[in-house]
Amino acid sequence: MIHRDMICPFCGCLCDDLVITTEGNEVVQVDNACTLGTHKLMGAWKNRLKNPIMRDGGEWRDASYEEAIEYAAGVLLDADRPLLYGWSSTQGEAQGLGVSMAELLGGVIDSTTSVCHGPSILAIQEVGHPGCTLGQVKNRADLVIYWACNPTEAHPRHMSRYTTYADGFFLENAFRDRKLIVVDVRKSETTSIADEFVKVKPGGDYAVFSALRAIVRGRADVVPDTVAGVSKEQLVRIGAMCKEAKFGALFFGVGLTMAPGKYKNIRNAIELVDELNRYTKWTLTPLRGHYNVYGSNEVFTWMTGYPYAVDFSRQIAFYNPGETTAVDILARKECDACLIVASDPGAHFPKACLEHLTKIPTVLIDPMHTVTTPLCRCQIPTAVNGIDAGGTAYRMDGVPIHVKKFMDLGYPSDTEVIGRIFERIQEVKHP
Amino acid sequence: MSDLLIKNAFVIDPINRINGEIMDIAVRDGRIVEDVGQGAEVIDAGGHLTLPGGVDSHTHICGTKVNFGRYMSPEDMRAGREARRGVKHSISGYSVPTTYANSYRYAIMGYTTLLEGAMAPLEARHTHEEFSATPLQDVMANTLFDGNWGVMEAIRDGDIERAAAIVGWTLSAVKGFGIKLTNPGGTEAWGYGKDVTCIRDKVPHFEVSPAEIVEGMIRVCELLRLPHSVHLHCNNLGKPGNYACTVGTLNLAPDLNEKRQTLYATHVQFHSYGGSDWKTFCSKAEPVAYTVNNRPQIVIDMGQVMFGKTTTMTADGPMEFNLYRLHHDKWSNHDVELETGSGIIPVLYRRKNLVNSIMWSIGLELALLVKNPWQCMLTTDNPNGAPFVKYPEIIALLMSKKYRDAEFATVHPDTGSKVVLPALERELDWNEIAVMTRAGQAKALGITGIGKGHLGIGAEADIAVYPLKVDEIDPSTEYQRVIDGFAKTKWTVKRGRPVSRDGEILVHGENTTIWVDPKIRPERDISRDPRFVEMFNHWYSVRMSNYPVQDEYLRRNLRMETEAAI
Amino acid sequence: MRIILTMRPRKNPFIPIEAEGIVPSILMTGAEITVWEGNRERRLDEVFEVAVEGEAATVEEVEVVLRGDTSRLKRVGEYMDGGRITVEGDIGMHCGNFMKAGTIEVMGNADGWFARELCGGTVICRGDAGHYCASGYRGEKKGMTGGRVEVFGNAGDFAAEHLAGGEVVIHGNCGDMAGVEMHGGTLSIGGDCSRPCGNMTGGTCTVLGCAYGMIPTFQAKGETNGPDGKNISAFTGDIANRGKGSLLVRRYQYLK
Amino acid sequence: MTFLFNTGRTSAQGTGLEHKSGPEYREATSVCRMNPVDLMQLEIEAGERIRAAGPGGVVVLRVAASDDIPQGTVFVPLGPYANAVVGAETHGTGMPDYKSVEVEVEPTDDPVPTIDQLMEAVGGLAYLEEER
Repeated sequence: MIHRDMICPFCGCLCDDLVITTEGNEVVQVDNACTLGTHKLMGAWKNRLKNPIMRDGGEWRDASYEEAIEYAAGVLLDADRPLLYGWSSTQGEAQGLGVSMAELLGGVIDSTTSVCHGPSILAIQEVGHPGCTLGQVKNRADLVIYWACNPTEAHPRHMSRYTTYADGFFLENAFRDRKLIVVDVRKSETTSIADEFVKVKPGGDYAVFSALRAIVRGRADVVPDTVAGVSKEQLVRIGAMCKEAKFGALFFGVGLTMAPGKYKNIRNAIELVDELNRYTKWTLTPLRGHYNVYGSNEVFTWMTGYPYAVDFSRQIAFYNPGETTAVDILARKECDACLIVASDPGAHFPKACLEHLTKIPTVLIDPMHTVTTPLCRCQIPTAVNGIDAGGTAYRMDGVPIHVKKFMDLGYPSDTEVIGRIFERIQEVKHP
Repeated sequence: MSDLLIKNAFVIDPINRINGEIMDIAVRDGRIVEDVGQGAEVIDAGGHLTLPGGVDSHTHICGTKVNFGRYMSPEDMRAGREARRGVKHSISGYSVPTTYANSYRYAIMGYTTLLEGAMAPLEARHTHEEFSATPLQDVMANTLFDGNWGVMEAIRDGDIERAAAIVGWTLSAVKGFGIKLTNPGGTEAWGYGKDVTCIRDKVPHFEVSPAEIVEGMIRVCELLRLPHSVHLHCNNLGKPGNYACTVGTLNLAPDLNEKRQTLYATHVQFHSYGGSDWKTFCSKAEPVAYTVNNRPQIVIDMGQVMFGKTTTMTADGPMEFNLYRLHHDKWSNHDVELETGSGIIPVLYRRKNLVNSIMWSIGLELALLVKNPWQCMLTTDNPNGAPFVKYPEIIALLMSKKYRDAEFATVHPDTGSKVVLPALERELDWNEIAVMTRAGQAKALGITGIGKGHLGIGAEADIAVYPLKVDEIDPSTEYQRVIDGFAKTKWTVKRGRPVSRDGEILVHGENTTIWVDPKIRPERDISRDPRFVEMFNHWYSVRMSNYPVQDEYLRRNLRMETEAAI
Repeated sequence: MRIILTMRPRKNPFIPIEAEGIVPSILMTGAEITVWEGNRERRLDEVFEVAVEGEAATVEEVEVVLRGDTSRLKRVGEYMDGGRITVEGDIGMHCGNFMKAGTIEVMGNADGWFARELCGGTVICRGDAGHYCASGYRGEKKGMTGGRVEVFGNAGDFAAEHLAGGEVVIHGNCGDMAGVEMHGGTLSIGGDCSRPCGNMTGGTCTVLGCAYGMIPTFQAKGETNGPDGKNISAFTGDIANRGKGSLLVRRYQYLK
Repeated sequence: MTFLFNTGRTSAQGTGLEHKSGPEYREATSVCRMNPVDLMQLEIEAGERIRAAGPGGVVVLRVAASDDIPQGTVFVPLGPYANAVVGAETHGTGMPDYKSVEVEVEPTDDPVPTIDQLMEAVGGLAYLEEER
């Protein structure tokens, strides 16, 4: 069977033009997707955990869904401070259930945002976000900046769908008329195609943004001859390019959010874009990683008021990243049970956090055997959203897209499994 | 569903010309009926003021922009926090509260139907997701067409039927309710950081003027026979001297529809400014109200400003950037490709500030100067002028000259020379308030026929009982009692079920989403038009097949099919 | 009146306890207060041994003493309006937040958000303070607006972020981004720090050690006399933000 | 020798994400890219192994040479190996120092551990599908 206009459940680009060919329960061909998306779609029907598994002392054993769900509910109900983490690679419907469950339990709910673009959100909360949908960039931008990111490797179709290689309504020859500036601490595949490559010393992004802001507002006089490895001459040239553009678009990645200063780097980037808007049109967009991490922020926000890291211990939403974020809670040993949904902290969290995960009852809801599997006491496999499950996802620019199911392998969706755990919890909390 | 009988209700129901009669209201299966049997649940209204459930014909409660207002404002969430209890979820927020907070607070004030004022079609799915999390009100979304490429091209080419085909298809596809134009043409110009200054400017590249967009869309609206008229946020919002542009725009609207207005102009307070800069800024509510009084085809809403903190949010991107340059506080902007824009900034309206004091006066002046209450609705453009929880204070201000004078004494001392408010003696009565907060709003939206805004037989049993004894209160002196009374119902009944009592939320409900589905001849189906499909798939960043909102996003919904004339 | 609260041993000593009721003016009334251990609400005496000595007519005569492992005890002294709190060991996050009057003295270390959004009174830490000492809250434009914070050890990152008024004295070193976004008040750092005062628009920050990674958009204003009488380099900025703050540093290094 | 340790996404790491128990993911995430000059100074060659010690702990990695990596820095893709070195300090932001951490690097003959070994070292229990 051929399925057209399918949605890729890999990165925040959320490409929606895939053509997927299936034969029975097998994906035989994927067209239009990048290597990352193709790999996920071609392989996802393999490598699935066959059934729930549980640990008995030093042994793994198979379990029924019934038993695993019962166990998960029990662990969460017993906890004084349960942590519900993950939520980026699942559908919005499951995320909403997760929030309601955290609220009823008096737990903390956090998404992978906190180790991805959480700092971007902290910055937006200080100064706002001059943004736009990606089609706006595609049709108008004559200057694109990629700052501390590597779309060629992490968002491979970003440039062909939305920037450098995309057609633009207002650009006669989009490829020729669009300039590209890349800023990074190292050379990468993306830097090699740039009109201008700015090599910044590690940890120097903040200083470079400050210098550009001063230059754009006509105060180049205060800027020293070099700033974090970048010559003043180059900075002045770039400042001029930015002001001359008719529509500029700044994209940035975790190279800014993870570097020293964290959210202050992003704040400075936003304030540079604000400054540029006094002269011409500029927008800024974080390159979000997981295909639906932005959805978790949206759902959390309308339900709790906060995009991530929400603590319901006292039945009132409280938010303070650095205190209510997963890495801090785990490293400080502040939770006594953990439910992980659709994410892999085993692969992405510092070691100290993993040590605590193994010491408390940890339940993992994930279709695959992942790095986190050895750390938990129970894993419940579910269907993969965009393959054998469907639901809502939000693209990196906030556009909501319905992710479609195109085959059935007999697994329950995240929404169903979490719904069943939630039902058990409601039976106890709302008898 | 069980039967309900509300006894001893002091009913004001303007649509059915009932102005203060003690009656019993019988409810069966969510509708008002002649009579119910013995087994019905009984609510004794005890002679208290009983109105049809409140209708807000212009508010911002759900969708991309509203949620971004929350997302960027953790400081706003520090106010209005309440713990989870029983069926009630925990809530947070003051000017940009969570969906549950909006829903509970509206319910406690007796509101049962809400119109989200601005939904970008591309992001409609988001609005519908939040509608599902707004449990206690029926909801609908005005759909933004101010910078729609296909529409602007069709209007430029003089092909109104094509414009209607695009609008009709879009409304059906995104499950929208009516046509919203926000700074028509200006949002497209903002794509390159520009704006239009008034209705005769040409939109860059598209070579069409705001006036042509407004006039064209009025004809589109009537061709599609939509229940609601074109809903317009005029160009030039918030700028000194903009009243001339507003009056010019209002004069564009012909009288085409006998059932309702042909043009609904929203938050007109923000568009009734005189002067040529902030120093000479003054009220021009009089010429605007004069225009409305002479043109029965116009309905406006106030967009009242109340003092305090709030968050401004609108699809009018360029206006928000101007505000940012004034306040230098945080600023968010979100342009939506081929369709519209939006912006958000937090503001603080201060009594000590002359401009803010004049704005406060203008909204009240409009409501008092427009003679026919069916032509002026009570709103704050929530949360732009103030959060909707300020409505009871606005009601009291309109009912009491004494209260207005007391408040006027606290605003900037120079305000008197810039406004006419102190000279206005009019005090609105209970019936007029009922018109401006439900009956008139339902009529303007064209939803009285589906049982909104009145309490006649067959109407939806959306009923608000306020702890107010009309015979025992003199609103012109006892304004605090009016405020308290409208702030919290004794009972709010939604679709025949009590949902709140004395400020307590009783149930976790499920709303109905009301949307419009114009029936267009198949040969005019724009989704089969090669030029349109080509334009769509080439310049949008989503495929056309992934654009329509799937039925599963509307749990409970009411489809209003219209017989389009194309 | 002396109220001595001694933390009882706990089954899980890592679960944080929120105790915004531990404020002299509340405790002096003898009101029954509760604290939250994770999602469980507990009576004060379930968590602490409570001993009361003497009486007090006004809040100024009240001293609350905290003993035992109070390193995970949060929000102590929130909205405090007078009297004194002495913490004999370490204290958890948000100690003294929104405090208006009185004195808090921590003999050990203080965790993050120490004296957050302080309005008045004196908050002292004899050991080290964590990140966001004397800072603001997420999204809020103004941080601390008044009062005095004194840390004898070091402070972490983002010290005095959004400072709008009052006085912050760190005798030791500060981490990264001290005084970032500050628009009023004074910040004095006895030792070194990195990247001080980015985006500053007002107020005065003095660094008696070395400012590493100096923000490149401050305008040099020559030498002046430091608070210790020795010469110090004066800067104004942050020019990137149209700022007019005053930054005085003994030594500085740019990230070239 | 002290190096600045940097992590990031790569497409090899990305494609491995969906099958992390497979060998491709292990290969993709246990490689440490360094400037050739630094390799010479450490007296090792590409394909050999180093021990990297950072605030979070110690891990053995396989070395690859890359001119794109500035001298004095090393690059390890995001994943369990990088995270054995990264500390859990977030500076009150929720985000650990995945970029710009200082590490001590020295040559070693020790083998690169498997991911299961890394997880068992923190108290986990490997799940071996083939045994089942």
